[in-house]
Amino acid sequence: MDWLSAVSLDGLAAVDFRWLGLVLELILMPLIAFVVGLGLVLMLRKIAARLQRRVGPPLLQPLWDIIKLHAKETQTSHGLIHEIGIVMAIGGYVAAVTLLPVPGMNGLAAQGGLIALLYMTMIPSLGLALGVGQCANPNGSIGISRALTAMLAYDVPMVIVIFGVAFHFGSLNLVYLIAAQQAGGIATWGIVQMPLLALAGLFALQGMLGKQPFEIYVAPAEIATGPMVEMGGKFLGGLFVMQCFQLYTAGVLYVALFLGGGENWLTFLFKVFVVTAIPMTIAMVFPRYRTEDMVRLFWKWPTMIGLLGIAFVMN
Amino acid sequence: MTNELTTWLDTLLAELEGIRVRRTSRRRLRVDVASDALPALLELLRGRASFVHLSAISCVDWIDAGQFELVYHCWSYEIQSLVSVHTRIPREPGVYISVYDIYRPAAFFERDIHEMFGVWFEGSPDLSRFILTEWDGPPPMRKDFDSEAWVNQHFDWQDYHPDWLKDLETRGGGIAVPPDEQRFSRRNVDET
Amino acid sequence: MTHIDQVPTPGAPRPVEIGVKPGTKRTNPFARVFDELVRFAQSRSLFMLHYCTGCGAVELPPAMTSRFDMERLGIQPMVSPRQADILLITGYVSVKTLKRVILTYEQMNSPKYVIGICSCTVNGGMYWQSYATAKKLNDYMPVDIYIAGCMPRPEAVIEGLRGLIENIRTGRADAWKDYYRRYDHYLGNQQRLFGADWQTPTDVIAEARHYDLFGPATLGAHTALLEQHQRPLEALEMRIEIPELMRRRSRSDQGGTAQ
Amino acid sequence: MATSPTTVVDQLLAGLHLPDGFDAVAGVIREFLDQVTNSAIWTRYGQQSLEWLIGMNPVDRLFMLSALTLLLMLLLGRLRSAGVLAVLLYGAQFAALLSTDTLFGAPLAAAVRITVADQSLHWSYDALSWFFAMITIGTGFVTAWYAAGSWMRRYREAGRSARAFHVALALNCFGMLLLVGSADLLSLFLGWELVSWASFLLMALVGGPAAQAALKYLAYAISGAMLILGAIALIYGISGSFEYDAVVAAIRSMTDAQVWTLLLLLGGGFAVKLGLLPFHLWQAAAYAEAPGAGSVFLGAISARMGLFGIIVFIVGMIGVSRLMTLEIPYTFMSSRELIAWIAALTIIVPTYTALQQHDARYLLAWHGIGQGGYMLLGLMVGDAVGSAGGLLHCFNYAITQAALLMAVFAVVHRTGTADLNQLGGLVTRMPLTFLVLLFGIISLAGLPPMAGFVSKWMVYRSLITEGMPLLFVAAVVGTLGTILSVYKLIHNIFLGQLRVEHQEVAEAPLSMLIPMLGLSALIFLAGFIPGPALSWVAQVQGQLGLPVVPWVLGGIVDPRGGLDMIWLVGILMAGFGVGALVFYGFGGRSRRVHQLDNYAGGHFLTADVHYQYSDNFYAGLMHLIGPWYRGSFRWLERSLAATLDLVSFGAEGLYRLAQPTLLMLAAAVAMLAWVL
Amino acid sequence: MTLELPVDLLFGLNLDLNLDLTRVMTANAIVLPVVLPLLAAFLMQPLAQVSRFLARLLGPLVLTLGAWIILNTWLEVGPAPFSVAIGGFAAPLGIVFYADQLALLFALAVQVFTLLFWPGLGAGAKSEVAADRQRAPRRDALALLLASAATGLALSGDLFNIFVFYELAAVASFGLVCADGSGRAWIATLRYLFISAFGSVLALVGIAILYLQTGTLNLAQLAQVAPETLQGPIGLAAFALLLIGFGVKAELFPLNAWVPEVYATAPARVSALLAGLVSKLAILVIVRLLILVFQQPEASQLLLVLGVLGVLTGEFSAWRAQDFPRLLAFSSIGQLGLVAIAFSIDGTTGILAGTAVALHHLIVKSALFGLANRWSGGLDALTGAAKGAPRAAGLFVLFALSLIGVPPLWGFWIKLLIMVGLVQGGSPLDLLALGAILLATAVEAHYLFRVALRLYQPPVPDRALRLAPPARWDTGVAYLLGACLVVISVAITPTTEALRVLAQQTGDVLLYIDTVFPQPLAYKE
Repeated sequence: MDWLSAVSLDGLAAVDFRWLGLVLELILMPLIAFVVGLGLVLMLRKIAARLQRRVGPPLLQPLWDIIKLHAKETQTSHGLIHEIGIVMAIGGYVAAVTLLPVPGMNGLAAQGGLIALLYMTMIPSLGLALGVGQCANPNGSIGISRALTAMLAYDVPMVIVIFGVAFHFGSLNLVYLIAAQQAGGIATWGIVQMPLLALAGLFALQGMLGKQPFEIYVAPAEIATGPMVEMGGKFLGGLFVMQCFQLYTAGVLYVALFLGGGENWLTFLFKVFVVTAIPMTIAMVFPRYRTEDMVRLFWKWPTMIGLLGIAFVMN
Repeated sequence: MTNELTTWLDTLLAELEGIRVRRTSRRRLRVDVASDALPALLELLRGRASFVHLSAISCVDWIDAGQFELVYHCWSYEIQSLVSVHTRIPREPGVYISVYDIYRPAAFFERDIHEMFGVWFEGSPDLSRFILTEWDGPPPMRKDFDSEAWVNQHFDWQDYHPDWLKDLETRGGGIAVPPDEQRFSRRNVDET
Repeated sequence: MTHIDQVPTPGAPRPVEIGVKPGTKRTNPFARVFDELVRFAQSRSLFMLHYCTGCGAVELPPAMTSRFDMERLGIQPMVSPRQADILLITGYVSVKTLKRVILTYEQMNSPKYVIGICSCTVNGGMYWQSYATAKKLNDYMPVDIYIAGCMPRPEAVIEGLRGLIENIRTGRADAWKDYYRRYDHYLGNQQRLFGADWQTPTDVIAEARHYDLFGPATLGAHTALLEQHQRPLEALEMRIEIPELMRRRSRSDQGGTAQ
Repeated sequence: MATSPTTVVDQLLAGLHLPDGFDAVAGVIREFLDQVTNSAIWTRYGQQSLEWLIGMNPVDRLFMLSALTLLLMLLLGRLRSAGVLAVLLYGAQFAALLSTDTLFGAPLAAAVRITVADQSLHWSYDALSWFFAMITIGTGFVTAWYAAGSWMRRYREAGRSARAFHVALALNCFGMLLLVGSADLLSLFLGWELVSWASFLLMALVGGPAAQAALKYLAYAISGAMLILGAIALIYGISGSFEYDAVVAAIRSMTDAQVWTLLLLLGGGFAVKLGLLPFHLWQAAAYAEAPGAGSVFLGAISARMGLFGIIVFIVGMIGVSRLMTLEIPYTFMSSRELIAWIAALTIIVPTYTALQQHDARYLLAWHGIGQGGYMLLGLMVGDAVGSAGGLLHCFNYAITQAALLMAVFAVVHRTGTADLNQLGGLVTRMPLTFLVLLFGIISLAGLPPMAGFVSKWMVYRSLITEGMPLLFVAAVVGTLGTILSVYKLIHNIFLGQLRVEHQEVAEAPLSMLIPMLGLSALIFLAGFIPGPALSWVAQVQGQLGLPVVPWVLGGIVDPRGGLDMIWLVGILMAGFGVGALVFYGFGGRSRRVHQLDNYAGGHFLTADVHYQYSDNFYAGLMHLIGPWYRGSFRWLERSLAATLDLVSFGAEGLYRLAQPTLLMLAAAVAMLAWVL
Repeated sequence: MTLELPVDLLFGLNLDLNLDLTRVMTANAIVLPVVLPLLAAFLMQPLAQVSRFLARLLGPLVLTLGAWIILNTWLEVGPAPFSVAIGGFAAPLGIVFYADQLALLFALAVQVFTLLFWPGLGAGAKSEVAADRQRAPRRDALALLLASAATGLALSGDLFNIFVFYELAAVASFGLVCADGSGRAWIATLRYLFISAFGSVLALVGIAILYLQTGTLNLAQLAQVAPETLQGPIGLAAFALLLIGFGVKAELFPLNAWVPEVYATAPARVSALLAGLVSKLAILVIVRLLILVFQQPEASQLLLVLGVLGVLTGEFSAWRAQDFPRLLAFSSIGQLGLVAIAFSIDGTTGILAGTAVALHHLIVKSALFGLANRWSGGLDALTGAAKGAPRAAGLFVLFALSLIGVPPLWGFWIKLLIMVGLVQGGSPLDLLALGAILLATAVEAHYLFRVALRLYQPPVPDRALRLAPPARWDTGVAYLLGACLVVISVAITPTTEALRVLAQQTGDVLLYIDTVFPQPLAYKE
């Protein structure tokens, strides 16, 4: 990938090449995100299997699932908004991913900072919510109301973390953040300078992944997988694609904020996989929280830790 | 159950004539009574003898005697003992009085017996179709109902002729009793 | 007396028709490669909805968990019929449950496969005499794999699933089309049990017409009987209908005609 | 023929600073006007009146037109076509406002001047007043259009007088134009009273619950006005004159204690109208119960007059820097933090009350209060981006609230109810209204493609860069509450199962649809290209003396984190394109199914059981925060009313005294004692 | 400009009514509006025996005559004040009438308003019940008596003379209040009698102290002597007693216990007269004393305190009032409290504000009482009254808006003047008064518009409960006064200017003294 960064950024000074580079980046970033996302989903299911002393799915299982779902012959849709909902879910993340800088490619990080990224990740959940709404199934509606409550819960620590990091590095622009962290090697990493915020960030990451302890909105037995109750074929396929993007975004965001982003691809991917592995293992050993307990947990401990972290950052 | 209580129950029942009391165990009592005296006995048991819980009504189809036997199992929490009151009603009209006014749960038991045996309980609140929502055949638990015939008439069977059986037969083997003879009941299907 | 008809000969891969309009020949060379890939993906990834109607369901947890681990084969348990490919009927199917099983089957997206576990689904099992249970499952819906045994052990279940995967890979597991092609036969059997006014919310005939799965035997006497009772359930299509506009246009029309 | 309609049109188009793409449209208008000028009537007296109209001072022309609208509505209100006339008149007012050109040009004083007992009232328009006047007349125009067609026919059939409605609307507009253009304390108070009485009239039109809500509003509004009058009197005491420049000089020379009293009085008075926390209880019922189009107008702009007052006095004259120096004893909070915290709490409490409402109108009205908090919070942060965010949010939120309320009242117009538990599944029957509500809720929640995102982003960014963590978290919690309640709004009305009785519901009538669609287009445009709106805000900041925001066509350029909406919305649309490609391209053919063909655990769904989840929508969340709703403000209000009753009981007791002469004797003795 | 008036002219008035007015010296004619109604009142009873029609006509005729005379003198004499020594006796001994702009204005107001709210006219006249026919002449006589006493109060320059007219007015109002003879009216009048009598006693003691201190009762002389003698506590005590004496009629705080009962039970027209006219004149007297005799600041502070208490108790008890007249009664107590506060502001702004509030209250409150003529009774009976009488309801809203002080109307400018005056005063008491006024206005706005909204609600279903719309005459009068209010609001600048001139003139003590005692006793052109 290094040839790409050479070509696009500093190699050829001509203005149109920079545009061409940017367009190239905007195409490549979602693809990379999808591939890395598949890897993360595979890792999630492998970790789950290993913890249950099972063999676990074969290597390309997530890809097969997606292809099989898209290749379904009869598929039921509940209306135009149901379809647009899935399109918004996938499209929203495709757009959000371009705001996340990866080694060699900065994408649109300069045009929209951290807050824009936070809001761009909310668009898919709103799109999904609209799609599920038109499925006209109360299980779906209950699932969505819990999913939005979960978002309300984990967004408070997430926002505190964003505030802390932005205030510490003095800018909302992710490219600037990463550059600042890479300047002094390990010592200037976010996690080293703001340990408490990193811890709160981990809680928020757990919430963002929407996995076990905070997965009340996909409770299979109680509300028949909540939002996914009426999703079949390409609809469910779209949601699997969204899940890949979701894992990728969460992982890369945490890495960008606290682990200094990727100097080169190898360390970057290693960091992303390690960072997402932690919440996945926690997820597989925890039962599911009720909605109000989840909100109470998120608004008590991670928020306290986050605010304490900010107190240290501020003075 | 303390001894003086059992004796007290026995003396109480002894006063009634026309009933036969047989103590099957320390906490089990069987009473046979005429069909018309049964509600009075139940009233007595429930009111005076603390048998407040009617746990079940079961029905036995004595087809040869042309009778249904209804058994009312009453349980008492105080003296921790069960009294099962047996009575016989003629099979033909198959009609009997409901005890719904004495024991509320009787409604469901009677509705079940009506569906399964076809016994009509006079005064029972609701005797409509109960568990077998699709069933429109005769009451299935009666002995004169040939379940197998009905099954053969309404269902088909897998035609067991797997290919490993075919090549066995080509080699002169095969099974002793061919499948269609195994079902003794298929015979009358082919005849009708 | 029906037979498990035309037992498909193993090993002969048959092209998968991907909802292609009849008459359009698949010319581009990648078609075969694409079909191969799709069939491989379909065989490697199966979502299983096990409808535990009877006692056979107790065998499935061990098949899913650590000892036999179904996920090796790419099979995941799913909750709602929309998401599932395989419908596992485990145990005796009483007449009342059969109604719900048929509803669930029709709600599944095809290609869908039915696996009847336990001998009760094969030929009535130990309840063969009972007036209340359905004897032969494939009278009411096309069944791909039967796994006999009065509760087959997990190895047998896994073996059955492997058989299904093999069938899918070679393209022989298209029994689901049979439901559309011979819908009248299945509907007849269902009406025989549930009476003439039996209907499910899914409009199978319209679905067959939509996906060009119309066979010769789809319509018949029983579907005619269904037409009398069926209140058609077309989707609520989005419509922009402004009465004020309509009235004015109709008034302008009348105006036009009046001159 | 120096001045002819065509020259007027050219002047207007120039005034609009429209990109050159609009020449074709201008050409069409020009030849239409040429035909008019050579017609017979025009030559006789059309020409002189035109010259007189052109020659007038632009601000006078604006007032004259607004008064003319009021007069015409008073006279012709009952006519069938009064609605259309109103729309044209508001359009004319908008044109007159554009011709004043005080946004980019210098402030312009109106010629009309009233002097009473050597106190004089005069008006002048500058960038700030132009900004608020533009929103007011815009909302008036849109509301008049919305109320012109079949909504008014339904309103008349319900036996209510259309004339009263039009008069109330025109009076509101006229009052706001006066208030916004005031140049001294007296004209400010004149405008303020006129606005609060006009909105009382608009609220009390429909009688019944609306009248009770209006009466409650009146109690709040009058006490607010009295606070302002007291403040004006105090200022006059110190400055000796009502003119603004004298007032500014006086404020500068005031001691801290005097500034505190001034802050409390003026802040309290304006906070009542804006609906800040302790005085917010009247706004929800008053704005929700007003007649449909009236509620649209009130919700969009009426509460912002309070904000205008706060901007003029607290931000303009006293200045945020002076606020920082005013310390609250025994706490390390300055008055600026106090106001910021009131704004933050005003964001959270009403938003989470809106979450519990089961009437769509009340839900939106409660949001009206919440969003007011954002504007004040942005202004209180005081840096370039923050104050720009606050001001821009005033514009963004006006168009969003108008679109949302119009959509909700379109649903009420068709289904007859706004109760969220009686609706559902209307997307298939009213898709355009759904689209409008969708654009509105995305903007209200502040999600990217729409206008609301830009201004909320600016407020957040300034909170971060100025280092106010707790306020930032409070604002975000408010936004999340908004997202939850807006989803409940759109889900309960448009998604889910369609009820049997709503099968034949039709789309909203055309006269209501056009303004709704126009507004949603404006919402998207203001989100996609925030440049023009930011330029207006920059002008206002310049005139107020605040640091000016570095705006660019797409958003804001700033090393510490800029925003370029054109790129963001572009990539979002590209993303949707990719999503559609993946979804429709790779996925197979799907078939639409009926809503009863749904998974219900094997149960056969029938139409008589309404298979929908809308009541107690966030049950999980409510288990936790349910007990936190203790209604403490309602208790405060009730206790205030009780003390008033007690005092009046005591006072009346004096008059029922048996021995009045005894009281007189006591009074005489007291006076004599005091005197000797 | 005094002139020796032949004594016989005063007492030997020849009965031929076709008196050629141009012959009578204009200045002396000012006495006629006081004397003529007095005379007509006594003639009323015998004339009633002769012909009832003439008797009913006599009252209005005399009043129009009086009004015309005052107007004529005002135009003839012009702005300068003049004094008339009755019967030729020179100032310190004889009775002196002092007529400056303020006095003439109020005298004219008395004539006009008594004419407008003549008990006999309009609704009253139609009900030709026998008992009523028999009582009408007595009622008309009392009304005339009240008119003459009120005019006398406005004009007289002698303290004792003021006290006499004050008692005359009190007696007349007792008679008028219990005119319709209902039981509750009797009790109210009795209560009013006790308070008024006690007040008069205190006033007499006050006058006695004054007389002992200064030896004279003529206001001008008192004004000359006051700075030396009445500065100490004794002077203040006298003022306090006088304040209580005249405060009864002026509805000041501790003394107005009679107001709600009387206005609720008396016929609405009578209460209009009492609330509108007589209370203003009583205040006028107190203000004259305040300006001329008691210049100490403590005096005006005393008035201010009473005013503040009056405003607060009036408005707050109006909040709970259950029926319309009682509500208006409490509201007028509040307004008069406001007048007292206004007059307590020193300097011409005080007088300007005071007169403006007094005039405004006169116009608005009497019109409202006019409406209350038919709309009396419980507030809930008023529901939906607007349906029956849309014009009356519209006028009510107009008057309510002006009372509250909504900008374009006259009420706002007055309140502004008071605000400005109080703030210039600057003492903590003034700021307290400012706060009280603001609070009271808020409460007043609420209860007035609670009634307004009740008017516009859908009417009570059964017709029996509904109130008859106000009589055409009352609505006509209300229209007139409403138009007058609107005219003043529109032409606010000239009105305020005129009132300012009037206030300067009243405030000028020296001008008062040298008008009453012209240096050379010659006729001054």
